[in-house]
Parts: sequence; structure tokens; C-alpha cells
Amino acid sequence: MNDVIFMVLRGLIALAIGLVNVIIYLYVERKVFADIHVRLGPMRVGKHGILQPIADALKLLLKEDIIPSKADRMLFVLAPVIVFAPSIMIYMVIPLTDNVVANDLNIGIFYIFGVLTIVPIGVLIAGWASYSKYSLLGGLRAAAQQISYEIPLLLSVLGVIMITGSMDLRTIVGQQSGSLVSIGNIGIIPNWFIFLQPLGFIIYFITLLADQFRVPFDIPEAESELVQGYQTEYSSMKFGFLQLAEYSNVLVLSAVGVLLFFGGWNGPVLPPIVWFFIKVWIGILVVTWIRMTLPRVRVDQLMTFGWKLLLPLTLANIALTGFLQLYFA
Amino acid sequence: MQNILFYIIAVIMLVACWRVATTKNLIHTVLAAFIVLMSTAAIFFMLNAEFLGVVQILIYAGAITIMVLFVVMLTTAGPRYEVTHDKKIKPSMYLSTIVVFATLVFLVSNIQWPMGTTVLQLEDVTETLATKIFLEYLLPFEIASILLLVALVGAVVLARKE
Amino acid sequence: MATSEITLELVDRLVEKFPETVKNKYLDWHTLIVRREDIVELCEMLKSDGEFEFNFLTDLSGVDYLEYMEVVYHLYSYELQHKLCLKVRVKPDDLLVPSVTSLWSTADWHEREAYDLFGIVFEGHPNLKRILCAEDFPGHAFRKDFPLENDEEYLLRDEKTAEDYGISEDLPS
Amino acid sequence: MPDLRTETLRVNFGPQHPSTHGVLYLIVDLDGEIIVNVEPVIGYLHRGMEKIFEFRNYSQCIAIMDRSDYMSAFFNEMAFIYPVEELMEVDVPKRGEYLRVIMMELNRIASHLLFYGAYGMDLGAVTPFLYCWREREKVMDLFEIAAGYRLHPNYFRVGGVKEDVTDEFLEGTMQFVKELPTWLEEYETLLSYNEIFNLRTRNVGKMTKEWAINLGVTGPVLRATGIRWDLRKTDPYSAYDDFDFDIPVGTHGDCFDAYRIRVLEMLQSARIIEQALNNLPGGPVRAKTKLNVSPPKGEAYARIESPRGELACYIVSDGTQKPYRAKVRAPSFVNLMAVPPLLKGHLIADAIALFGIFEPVMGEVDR
Repeated sequence: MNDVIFMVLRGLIALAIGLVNVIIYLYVERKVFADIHVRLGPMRVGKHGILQPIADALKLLLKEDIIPSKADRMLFVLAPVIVFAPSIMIYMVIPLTDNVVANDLNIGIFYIFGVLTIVPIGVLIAGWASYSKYSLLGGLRAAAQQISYEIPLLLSVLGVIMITGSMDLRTIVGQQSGSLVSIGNIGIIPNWFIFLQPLGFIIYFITLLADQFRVPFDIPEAESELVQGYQTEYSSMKFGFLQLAEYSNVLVLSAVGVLLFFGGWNGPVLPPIVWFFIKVWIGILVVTWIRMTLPRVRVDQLMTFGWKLLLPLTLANIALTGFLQLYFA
Repeated sequence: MQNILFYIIAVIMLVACWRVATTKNLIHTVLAAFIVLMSTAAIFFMLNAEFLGVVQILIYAGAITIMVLFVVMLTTAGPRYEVTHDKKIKPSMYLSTIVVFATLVFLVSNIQWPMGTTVLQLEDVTETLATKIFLEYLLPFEIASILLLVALVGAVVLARKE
Repeated sequence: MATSEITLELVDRLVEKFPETVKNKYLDWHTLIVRREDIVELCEMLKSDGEFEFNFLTDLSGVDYLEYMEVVYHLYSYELQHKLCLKVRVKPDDLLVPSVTSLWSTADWHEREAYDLFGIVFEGHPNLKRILCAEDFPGHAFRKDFPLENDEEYLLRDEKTAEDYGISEDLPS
Repeated sequence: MPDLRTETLRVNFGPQHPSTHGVLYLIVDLDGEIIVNVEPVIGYLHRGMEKIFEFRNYSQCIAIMDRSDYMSAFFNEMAFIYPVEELMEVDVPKRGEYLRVIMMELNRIASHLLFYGAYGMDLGAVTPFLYCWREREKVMDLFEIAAGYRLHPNYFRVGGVKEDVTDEFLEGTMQFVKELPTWLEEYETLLSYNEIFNLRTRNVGKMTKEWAINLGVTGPVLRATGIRWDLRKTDPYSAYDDFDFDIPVGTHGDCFDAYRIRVLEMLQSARIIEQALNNLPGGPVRAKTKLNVSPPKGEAYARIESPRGELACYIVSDGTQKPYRAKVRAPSFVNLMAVPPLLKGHLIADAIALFGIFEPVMGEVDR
């Protein structure tokens, strides 16, 4: 019985860590936006608006919860949960350091992408249940986009798995310790997989943006076309959940990217967990920066890009990795 | 503990199955099917077959459900389309259900299931599966994939005709 | 290469062709007051004849002079850089003017506006219905006799609408 | 299966929608993502401006005219005053004309900056919008110094301008004009040189010359099709004859050309302002006219080049202090009419890019 309690406790701690990071993300994103725009951003709630995310959450909680009269009530309520649940499920398997992980799963990476495929179902249902044309169009767009980009997303990771021969995130990170190139005892280039799998990483990063509807691929939420896409009819905390899910997924995918390509918690001097979070946050800041810089692509351009460029590239990457494996090993 | 969890999942699964058969709203049906598939995955996880569980989620719960949802949304007349059961079909429907169910019960209770004695290690499951598919059964695997490819191309050709 | 007024010879040529038209001038605009029966034919000539080549209808406005209504066309030529003003006068009890949308597509909304605000009915317009005012708006707001206060008698007044001329207000499709 | 077919989806685009630039309402029929039919419904901002003119004297009309195209108020004032001056044969002092030109060109820059930002926003780039807003603010401050008001300045008068400008204005304007090219260069890195932006705008919504002329399209969109037609050059008014500037024209007639023309026009406007400031003559800013303007009986039609196209006013005077009839030829109104036929067959995403390029201001469309 103690085992069970311990397990639940570990899960809760992982959840807490994840959600705290999401809340920080909300604040950081607004501040970074403001900085890029040469303005101040939130300043009123707390010093430098530090309590703004909490105020936002409270506002969302206290707002009137509107369900459109013609909406499918059950599905309308269920959809945000379906969208949000996968990211919580993923928190459980992400190792923060070699021995800090809620649930050690030796097919961790496979599990993460498996669970992520549930998100489009929630999105599609959210769009359908709202009984709004903007929502329906947004939902269809979103689901189509996520499905078509999940394939390159999965395949881009395959190169790393082929090199390590393992789907266990801890093993993958463990193999990235040390340095690739070193002069004497001082490592110049760390032994990160980004240097072995540069193409894989680029594709991973692009598909990450597309999979989570970040600019320039924020087509389902393109406000100038579809208002807010599948989120249009949502209000109050249900809207909060949908938003939370997106931020949370970006966080998760940034963490996965760090684990796969940037050596996870490996790094000198500082404790491993600090290194891990530094890297994750750099990833998030890059995503934020891109969001503020680029315009949006068109939906057909997105599909062409995904199917005609990214997919062949990932396949080529896998083939290349396989040949090199055979040749060198 | 394991047993309690199993019964909970089993009940959810059965209720969802029942909903699949009885719900009139197509989207609700798909969602119920989704729950069934997810509970199947959960049972796989409980049996330590985590790889299979994830495959179940990835392919059945994820991809196939989405495909069905797409088809339903794009083809039915209006978002509030409901299925109406034809009265004539109903008896045959019940009959076939009973027959299939009876056959299954009969088979399950009469076959001598080989009881495994060794518990596979998690690492082994994936690895064994991989070796089996890519070494032992490589030819059937490739043939199956070519078959699927042909089906895919055929579907595209048919859809393009208009 | 500033735009110039159209030469007098050309205007005279037009008057010769359409003897009913009246020659006129304001500021640097040569103006022709055209019979409504002639307007389409005249415009066709203005548009296609190499000497005129008026390919740009810049403005079409209605004016209410109480005893008659006027439709004012301002024409330009991008090629020859000259300009001309046409006027069609109709009596308030018979506000039917042929449409020029077949020649210049830009006349579409201009004519709809004139119909909406003055009640001038353009014959042959593909989609003649109100544009600025609501579809159930009573009367035509820019007429001089349109009451500024709520004058029920005016609003209930029997008026000829597009339908009286056999022109449907519905969308063609 | 006779029932198995896709249906067109009718979407109400507006009047409240994040990207319709005001209260434009479009009924859009969609086949998937492709537009089958568009029907604009306008009139939500109809104030009967032209009718109001008939009950106000000319000076009051100028103030109302400001509210027509609220993004370029000086042009509206000029468009209204110009035919009145033609009718009255007023000789506007040189300094007055120069100040008008400076104001109008500043206004053109402000209007184009707003377009620049809003267009980026339409295509999903948020940052240019805020940058442009910042620069536009500087122009607005200059207007405030000169006229006392920012958006609706009510500065032009029949016969000149309201009052002379201060040195503060002249210095501020000079500085602004000097800085403008550097900013534009910076902003262009965000949009013009961006691969995605180019993908979204190049070869989208190609327009031909004949098509544009037939539909009465004017302004940057007309110039994008390759017609070198700018009333400041072809039909000079005010003091535009005195300045040296170019008219940028496009070659393809697509969205990118129309967008880029506006950027280049801003630079040309800056050039004009610089020349005007350097050669600003002395003397009065306003001709001696009666306080209550009453033009002689007659009619007048005059047109100017507003940032959106050909802005004209047809005025019928009956010799009293109020116009008998004033009709405004609003470029947004005419340009907007051209959009629906253009949109058919495009994707919704392209519709946004196309609408942005015509930049309709609903205040002017509905008047």
C-alpha cells in the first residue's frame, strides 16, 4: 500500500513541477513579447506584474462559464479535458535528472508521442461540439495539421533512437555525457546528439512549432481568419484549459528536445537539474521569439511543406543514419 | 490492487462498449469507441506489455479515431446528424450479436491457453518484437506493407476519379 | 501630362450624333445633358470610340433638384487624359434610368447608392437593392423632401419602387 | 449513396471580427477552405454625412468631413475644400499651400504606417503593428502641435490653413522625415524580406490593368498593376507642381506589389516634406475670405490622391452658405466593390491578404 501512496505522491509532484513551469511560461512569454515590442507588459499585479498569471487564472475561474445553447454540452465540456490530459500524462515520464523521475518508463519517448496523438481528437471534438462554423473550421484545420505533422515529428526522433538503441530517456541522456571534441581534458563540443543528428533536430524543431500551433504555423487559431479557431466559443476555465494545454505541450516538447538533442541535464559546474531547466527555458524563449517575429503561413503551404519537404527529409535522415550506423559500427 | 484496477477498467470498457452500440449520435459513438480503445491500452499496460499499450494508443486511439471522426464530420448531413435504426434490421442485429458472443464464450472457456511461466522483462518485449518482425518474419512484414501501399494508392486513385 | 478637358470638337461631334443632348459647361468640365434613352448608346460610343476612350467612370452621383432628379456621370480617360461630365435628368414621378453597369463594372455600387438614397431606379442593373441603409428603411434619405422629423405621412406615401418597374430586388442566384 | 456530398458552408464574416478593419460584414460561402461567393454588407457606419452637409455651412462641413476617412483626415478636408476654392476662385497663399502639402504628406505616412502594421497583423506578424503604431504616434504628436487635435485636426480652411505653424513643428517634422528611412529599413526586414511574407503575398490576387480600370480601382492597388497614375503628378493640385518626387509602380499587380508601393510612397512623401520644409515661403497662410463662406451658384468636381486612392468631391452650390449637394467619391467605397469578384476561388487565408491590400476604411465606405 505504501508503494501506491508513494507512486501517487511522485505523480503529484511531477504535476506540480510541470504546472508551475507553465505558469512561469505564461508570465515570461508576456514579458518577452513586451520587450520585443518595446513596451512594458504587465506591471500592475505584484512587482513587475509577477503575479499576473495568477490574476489571469483567477479571472478565468471567476468568469461566467458560457456554453452555447446549441452546443453538444457533454462533448463541449469534455473536449478541454481530452486536450489537456495528455500533457499531464507526459509529465509523469519526463526525467529531470538521472534519478528524479515520477515514473521510469523504458519506452518513454515512444510513450510521449503515443500520448500526444490524443490531442487532435480533443481539438476536433472541441471544434465540433461548439456548433460554430469558425470552431468547426478551426478544429478541422487543427486536427489535419497535427496529424500530418506528427509523422515527421515521430520520424525525426527515430535517428536518435537508432544511435542509442534505446527508447529510455535516461539512457539517451546518459549516452550524451562527455564531449565529442576535446583539447586535452577540456571539452570543446559536448557529446550532444544535435551534432550527430543536425537534420533530425531541425525537423524536430519545425514540427514542434507546427504540432503545437506556434507561429508561423498557428493556422488553426489564425485570429485574422478564424477568430480563435476551435477555441472561439470557449470561455472561463474551459478556455483556460485549452490555453494551458498548448503552453504545457510546448514545455513538454521543449523538454523532450533537450533530452534528445541537447544532452539533457549534462553540463559542467552547475547541478544537473539546473542545467536541465536552463536548456528547457532557452528552448521556450526561442519559440517565443519566433512567435513574435514571423508572419503566418497559409494552410496549403503548410501541408505542402509538411508532406513534400519534411517527410522525405526525415526519411532521408533515417536512411542516412542507418547507413552511417552500419558503416561505423 | 491490480484486481481492483482491472475491474474498474473492465466496467468502464463494458459501459463504453454498450454506448458504442446504442448511442444515436455518431460523434458520441466514436468517442465511446475511443474510450474502449484507451481502456484496452490500459489493460496492456497492466499486463506489462507497455509497447503494445503505446501502439494501441498511437494507432487505434489516436490515428484511427481521428480518421473516423474526420469521415463522420465531413460526410454526414449537418452537425446534428443522428443515426436511425431501421426496424427491419434490428432482430438480425441482435441475433448476430448473440451468435458471436456465444461463440466467443465457448471458445474462451474451452481452449487450453498456454500459461506463460516466465515474466518478460520490459526491455525484452520491444526487443523480441523487433527481432521477430525484422529478422524472422521480414518477408511477410514487407509483403503486408506493400499490400497496404497498394491499397493506399488504390484509394487515392478511386477518390481522385470523381 | 495633366488631364485636360475634352476638346470642343469632340463635344460637338457628340451633339451631332445625339441631337437631343444639350451642351453645357461648368468650370473646366464640358457637360452634356443627355436624354435617358440615349445614355447607354452614348456611353458605349464614349467607351469604345478611339477618339474618346473613356475607360474610367470615376463618379456617379444623384442630385435632387426638386422639379427633376439628376444623375451625374464623371468620366475620365486613362489613355487620352481627358474628361467629360454627363447628366441625365428624370422627373420625380418616373425615376427610371438605364444602367451603365454593363460598360463600367464600377457603376454597380454607385448606382445602388443612388437608388438607395434617391430612389432612382437603374434599369438593367444586376443586383439593384439598398446598400447603405437597412433594407426595410422607409423612403429615400437624401431627397430634399425627406422629412428630418418623423413625418408619418411622408413615410406612408405611395412610391414607385424598383418592383414597379419590374426589377427584382432579390439576388440573381 | 445519394446523400454523400460536400456542402458549401456559409460563414458570417463580421461585423465583429478581428480582421475586417471596422464594421465590414461579409457573407462568405466556403467550399472547404475555398471561397465560392462573397457578398459584402455595408452601411453599419452610415451617418448620412452628405445629407448633414446640406444643413451645415462650409466651415462646419470641414469638421464633419474629418470623420469620413478617419485615418487620413487632412485628405478629406482637402478634398472638400478643393472644389469650393475652384468655385470661388480663391488664390491660396504659397505658404498655406506648402503647409497643406506638408500636412497631407505627413498624413499619408501615418496612414501607410497603419496599413503596414495592420497588414502584418492580418498575416499573423504582431510585432510590426506595434512598431508602426509607435512611429505613427510621432506624426500624431506633430498634428497636435500644429492643429491642436490628433485624429480630426480640422486644420484646413477655405483659402488656406487655420493658423501658422510653430518652429517646434517644423523642427519636429524635419527630424521625423530624416529618421523615417532608417525605420522603414528596419521594418522591412520584418516583412518585405521575410520568406513567409513573400510566399503569402507574391502572385496572390493578380490583377490586370483592364480589370482594375473597369472596376474603378484607384490608389496603390491601381499602381500595382503597372499604371503610372497618381493625381499629384497627372493632375497636380495644391503645390505639388513645385516638388520633385517619383511614383512607384508595380509590375505584377499582386498583393506584394501593392504593399511595397505603399512603403516606397512613404519615402517619396518624406522627400516631398523635406523639400517643402526647405523651401517654405513666408507670408500669410490664409487668403482673405469671408468668414461665412458662400461660393457662387454653380457646381464643381475636384479630386485628390488620398492614401487609398482617388478621393473626390462633387459640390453643387446654390449661392447660400450651405452646399446644396455634396457628394464624396470615396476610394474605399469603390475599391471595396472590387474585392468580391477578386476573392472567388481564393483560400480564406488569401482573402485576408487581399482585403488588407485594399485597406478599406469603413468610415469612408459608409460615410
